[in-house]
Amino acid sequence: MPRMNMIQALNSAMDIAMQRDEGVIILGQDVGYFGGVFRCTDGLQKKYGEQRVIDTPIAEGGIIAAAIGMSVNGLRPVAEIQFADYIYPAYDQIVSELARLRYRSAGEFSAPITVRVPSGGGIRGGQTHSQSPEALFAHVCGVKVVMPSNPYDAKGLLTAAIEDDDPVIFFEPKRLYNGPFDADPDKPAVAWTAHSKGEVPAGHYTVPMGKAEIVRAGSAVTIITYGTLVHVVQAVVESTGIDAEIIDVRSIVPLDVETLATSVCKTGRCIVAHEATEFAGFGAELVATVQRECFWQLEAPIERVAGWDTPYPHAFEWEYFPGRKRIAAALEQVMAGT
Amino acid sequence: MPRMNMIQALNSAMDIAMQRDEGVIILGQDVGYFGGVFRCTDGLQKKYGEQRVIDTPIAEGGIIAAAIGMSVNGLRPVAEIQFADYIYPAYDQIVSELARLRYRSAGEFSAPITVRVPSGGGIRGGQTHSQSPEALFAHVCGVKVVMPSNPYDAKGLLTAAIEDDDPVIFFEPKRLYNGPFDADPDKPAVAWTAHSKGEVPAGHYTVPMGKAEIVRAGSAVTIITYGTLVHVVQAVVESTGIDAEIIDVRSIVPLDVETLATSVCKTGRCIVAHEATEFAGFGAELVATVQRECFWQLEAPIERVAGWDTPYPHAFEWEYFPGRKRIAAALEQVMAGT
Amino acid sequence: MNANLSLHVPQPPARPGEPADFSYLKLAPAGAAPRPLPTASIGETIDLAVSLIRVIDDEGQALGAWDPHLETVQLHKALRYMLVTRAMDDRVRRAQRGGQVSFYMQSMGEEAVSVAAAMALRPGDMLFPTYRNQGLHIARDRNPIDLMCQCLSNSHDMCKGRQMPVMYHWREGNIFSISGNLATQLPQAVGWAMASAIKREPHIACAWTGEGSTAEADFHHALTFASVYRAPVILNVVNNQWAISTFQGVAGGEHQTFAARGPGFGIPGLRVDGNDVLAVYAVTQWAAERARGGGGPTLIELVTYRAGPHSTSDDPSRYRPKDEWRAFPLGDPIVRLKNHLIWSGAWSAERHEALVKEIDNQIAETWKLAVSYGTLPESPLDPLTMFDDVFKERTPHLERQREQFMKLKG
Amino acid sequence: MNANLSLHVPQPPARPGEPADFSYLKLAPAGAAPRPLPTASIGETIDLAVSLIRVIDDEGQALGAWDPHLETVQLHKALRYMLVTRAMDDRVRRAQRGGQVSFYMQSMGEEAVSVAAAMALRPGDMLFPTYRNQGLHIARDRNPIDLMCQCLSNSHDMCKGRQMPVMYHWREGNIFSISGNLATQLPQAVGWAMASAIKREPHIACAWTGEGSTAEADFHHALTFASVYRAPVILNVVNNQWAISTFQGVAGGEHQTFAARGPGFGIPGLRVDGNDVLAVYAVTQWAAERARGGGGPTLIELVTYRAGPHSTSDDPSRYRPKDEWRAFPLGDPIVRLKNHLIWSGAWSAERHEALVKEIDNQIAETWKLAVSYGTLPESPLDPLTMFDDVFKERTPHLERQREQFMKLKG
Ligand SMILES: Cc1ncc(C[n+]2csc(CCOP(=O)(O)OP(=O)(O)O)c2C)c(N)n1
Ligand SMILES: Cc1ncc(C[n+]2csc(CCOP(=O)(O)OP(=O)(O)O)c2C)c(N)n1
Ligand SMILES: [Mg+2]
Ligand SMILES: [Mg+2]
Repeated sequence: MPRMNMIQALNSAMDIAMQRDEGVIILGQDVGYFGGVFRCTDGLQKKYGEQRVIDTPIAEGGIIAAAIGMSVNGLRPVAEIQFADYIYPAYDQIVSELARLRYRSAGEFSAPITVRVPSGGGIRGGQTHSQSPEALFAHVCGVKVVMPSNPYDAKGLLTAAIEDDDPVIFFEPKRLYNGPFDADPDKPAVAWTAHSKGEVPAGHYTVPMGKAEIVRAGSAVTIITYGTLVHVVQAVVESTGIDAEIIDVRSIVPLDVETLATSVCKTGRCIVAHEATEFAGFGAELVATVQRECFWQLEAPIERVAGWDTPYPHAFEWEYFPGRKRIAAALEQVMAGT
Repeated sequence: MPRMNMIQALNSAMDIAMQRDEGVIILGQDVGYFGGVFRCTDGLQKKYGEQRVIDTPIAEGGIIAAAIGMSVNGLRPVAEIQFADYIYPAYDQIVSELARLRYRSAGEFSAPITVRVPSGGGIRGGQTHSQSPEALFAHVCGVKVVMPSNPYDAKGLLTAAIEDDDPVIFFEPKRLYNGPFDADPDKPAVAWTAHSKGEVPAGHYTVPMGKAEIVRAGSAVTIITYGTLVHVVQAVVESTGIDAEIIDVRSIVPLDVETLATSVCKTGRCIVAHEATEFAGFGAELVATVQRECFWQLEAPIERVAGWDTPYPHAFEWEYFPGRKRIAAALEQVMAGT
Repeated sequence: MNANLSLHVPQPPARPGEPADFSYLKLAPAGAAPRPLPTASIGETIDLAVSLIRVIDDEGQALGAWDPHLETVQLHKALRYMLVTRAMDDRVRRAQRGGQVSFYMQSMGEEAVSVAAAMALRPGDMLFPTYRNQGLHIARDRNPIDLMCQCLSNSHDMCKGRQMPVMYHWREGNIFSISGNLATQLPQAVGWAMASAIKREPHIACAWTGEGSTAEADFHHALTFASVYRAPVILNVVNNQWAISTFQGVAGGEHQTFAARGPGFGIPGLRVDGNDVLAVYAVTQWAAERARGGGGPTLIELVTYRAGPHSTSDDPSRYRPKDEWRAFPLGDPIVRLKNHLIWSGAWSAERHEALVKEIDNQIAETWKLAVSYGTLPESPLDPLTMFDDVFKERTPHLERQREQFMKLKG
Repeated sequence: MNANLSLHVPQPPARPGEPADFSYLKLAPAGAAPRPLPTASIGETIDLAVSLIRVIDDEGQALGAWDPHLETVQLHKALRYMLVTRAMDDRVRRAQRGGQVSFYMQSMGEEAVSVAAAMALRPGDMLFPTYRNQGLHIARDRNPIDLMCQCLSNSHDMCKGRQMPVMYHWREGNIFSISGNLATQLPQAVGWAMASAIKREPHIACAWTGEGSTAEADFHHALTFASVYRAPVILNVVNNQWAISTFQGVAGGEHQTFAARGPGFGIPGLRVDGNDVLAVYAVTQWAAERARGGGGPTLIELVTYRAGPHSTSDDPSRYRPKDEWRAFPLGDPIVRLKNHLIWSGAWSAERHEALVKEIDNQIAETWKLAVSYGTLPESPLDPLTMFDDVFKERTPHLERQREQFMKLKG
């Protein structure tokens, strides 16, 4: 099976989608001739032409609005927002239009758009190139929200998202583009070629939205996480030797409550970890749901590990990042049941 | 003491603020000559002139941006967004600018703005005149977020917000403008004159942000709520006779964790209720925090009662609204401990 | 202190109690504006952004190069559409007082804007209306009962009770869903038109917004994208002089026309008498021909007047003279067309009266039937449907909430 | 199928491997543009939005009505400021390769845009820069070490390590904090200017944006609010032909100039040679005089060229000809001013060389000192400060997180 990094996997998903469906088009800033600032759309304009891979003006709101109009006219646009931190100018078009069109027209109109959004920190991007705003979309009824943590899921979920008849906000943890990341920035970079999830089928396949994945089975505690932290959590679990069950949420909306609840009800302990800021973050929803579903089985309070509730500071990136130390400390606390 | 409805109380707060500080100015759609579509700024332009009470173009993003610039130039703007549902075009200026200016400039610049936002449903406004998007701001570090539930708090909190050196998003549950509301739309309307919180000092006072209020002391269960639901919850508690402690959060950011935790640790049971949609709503943060603080005291899972995760449907307003039936059912469940 | 500086605040010409004054409104005589070819360069159109394209003069004569020379049967149709629109508006507006509907927004005084444009376009062209364009539906021969039932949230409501009144849509008739959020439809229309070009289809898009709403970001995005990709789209700014309580000067109309925003983007801007059916038809036809020929977008400013309150929640007597409409120099679009038809010998006061009566009766009958399907206070709709169409399929989460709802309802 | 239609996609004149081609760029000879009074009506300025205001010709002569007749000492200053800016850019850019800073954005080729404007304004005027305006700080006599230390996130970093390089601010010098989010500063500048007018103060605001960023909503809001309230503000569009990989046509520059957006709002638009210190100075002075006199806003388009990569993360050889800058008909702003000074007899090649050397040494020294305060990889800053300035006072919640952090650090 071919080996791909996440950029190649995303590129392959779009390539195949465009091949299979003439209606699939790509638009965004620098996505065309240049192939995207992260090179995710590299080569696609050359292959599919300027009518289908479109460089846009720098206007996130305009990009989403145009994509909505295009989708109403039968196309299936994949829009790229250059950085998650720059999605806010499009927020009204996403919240008031994209998410609501089907409902308000009682199903007569809909906008099957995929919005690709490179997100997350760890790349020295400072406060405007590091954000993880998934909670701000999870709360908006009418859009699906996913975040893969590896090339295999990235391709499968992106394919599913493009083929889905509902709008999908597709977060790409950019720290994982080139390799898994265990939160040690000083270690030599690891490549996806050395990781089993770097094996990516060349052809078409989907990873269904709405399904979490148990990344590691265990019985002592459940760690619910997604995105970059999946790998950090794995590293912590390996190093501590605690028999944790690790769940990669993958799909934030719809949420796979069953998998989460089954696991926590089994282990009786739970940690929720994400890179986004903590307060009113998506972790709060995970905690609220899990405590409801597994209250009688819980043997310790559920702990959250998340970004501090400050902007992402440039020089203190690694003090900010919810890294191994903080996850290990939470693990210790939850295991101690205090 | 004078009696005021919430509109008059807000008007009085702005009036006094403008009198005391020449730098306080008001801007927004229809706020000037007309006095606002809800009449909250009635008479202020006449009193303080067109240079201080400014009708603006219909551009929420422009309003907040202009207010930021004004505040950097020493003014203290109070901006009105006509409906919470229309705040999204200003989302980028709020999230990326208003909330971040102090941090990114290491305290050299700041934007002490108050953004007044009529919110919530129950006025037959349908999906674009009924939203309660407080969670979308609670997750944004750098802005304070408050929501009063009565005229006394409205005036005191608005005064505190205007005088505060940080930006404040000030949600006004518009269903409460003219009177408290117990979720029975068919009953004759009640006026604030018949309510103790309709007694509002004519002069200057503040209600500090960051403090929740125990609206009713009780020992059997804690109901944490805010906005319109404060009154609905009170009605339910009265009718069921359960000795519930009711807490009006009032200040979403900063959050008064101490008051919440003290209460729940005492009662051992908790319901969180708000009008906003449930999934990843602010209720999730309340649940997550309370379960952490009071885990060992909790005798039943914390229940959430919130808006369904759909847009606010026009014709089914009362089926949508998290009303007395739903709160009573949650109460029953939490008391039964199942 | 600098005495030269103080914040400039645009002023309306008159406030309640003062005499109406339209001297600020730059007019032009009917027939005066030249008509360049639809393939004209931007330079050849530049004057049209600040002048006023008019065809029907005060006597009802049709004059000049912009006269579209419509057949009488077309004119009769336009008159009927406008009358139906007005009668329907009046009927539903009154029903709001009675509580049968929660809210209404009429288009009185602006009927030509929608009716003439719809008639100048083809059925395959996609329309992106704002909330004051009910005439588009009427002029595409939609039965008014569909619109009434939406306002009533009854069993025939196309929105299944989910939307406030007037938020119509019509997939089959190629009319897009109206948003409560102002101006969002403009860049969407541009996107639709871009897709049409990508697919090499002959259909164009046509969108409307109020002049007040041009201040929103979406107007800018629409102009930018339309300009960059030369999208086959018509963007209409309905300048009815008011946006709720604020005068068009507060929207940026004091120092420059709204049509003039176009040339700044390399887009022709046409300022037209919005109460002149022939002129509106002609400019729409011109812009459609230009777009279909690959010439790209056109921005049209339609000068008209919002004769009624902003909505049933509004009371305009608080902010403008009561009789302003009567003083409006471009008159009433229905009267204007009626006069033109009479002038041309194809109409009479008597036939007009009869037609008005016929339509009134018809609307009254239609309303009766509509109400028989239910009204908002007694909506026959099933609230369970409220959980549908959030997504194409209900998610497990919505399924759970739906069950909870059913259990509670008992 | 319609053969006329297909999506129009703007094309740059040349791609890698092709010869540079600036034939699309509408030029005008130096001295040709008329200079209306700063109190001129919009109509009198209309041609200036599509022509090109130039003063220094190819021989270094200063020509025409826009010549600001600056004193030699001023010109020497401008030259020094530009050279300091370029030298600093070069120094920090190189440091990025060595890992001492994480990122950098140089302004090479665009120095006149910032330097001449800053010199034409008064110290009390508030500047709202974008990330390529470091020349503003330099021209307000800020010690380059302040900027260097920000890039280094060291103990002298004005941003306390919180911001990526180049996101400067300077309260004392009346220069606003730079945002990573494009164009947001434009309507903020308008608001600042509105406040100035409300307070009747003589200070004006001046903002900059790249041409690519004009597509953002904020540009529209800035124009609208500036127009409605006639705010004393200057809005500058730096058209350096590129926005990362996309050509200015993708931003809307194909069919119309960016200056032409102004007249559409009743705002004068001036298109100026952005590499001509005298021309930039002159138009800024004109606009400032207009604003201070109560005449309201001006939109200025500065035609220049981004000589370097977009940032240290960019590789322009992937999307444009390598030698494009050398073919740029408006040249290098430093060379242009140097030639003008030599032409006027106030400069020589030798003095120039000496000055360059002096500045290079000075920047090298300054850099040494800056680095002695720490570099990003060895930042001496205390991470505990990361919890400050989210709010004026730390909230209890942030206090808790800070304690958690301290405990963990041990
Ligand atoms: C984004 C947004 N902001 C504010 C409103 C509230 N609002 C509804 S209509 C209106 C006035 C619109 O005026 P105009 O565009 O001139 O249209 P008209 O009503 O005159 O047809 C306002 C402010 C809204 N619906 N959406
Ligand atoms: C809102 C937003 N969208 C996208 C970006 C990413 N981005 C940074 S600079 C840039 C190009 C800007 O081009 P232009 O405005 O022409 O300025 P220049 O770099 O040429 O000076 C882009 C797309 C951003 N910083 N902010
Ligand atoms: Mg209007
Ligand atoms: Mg540029």
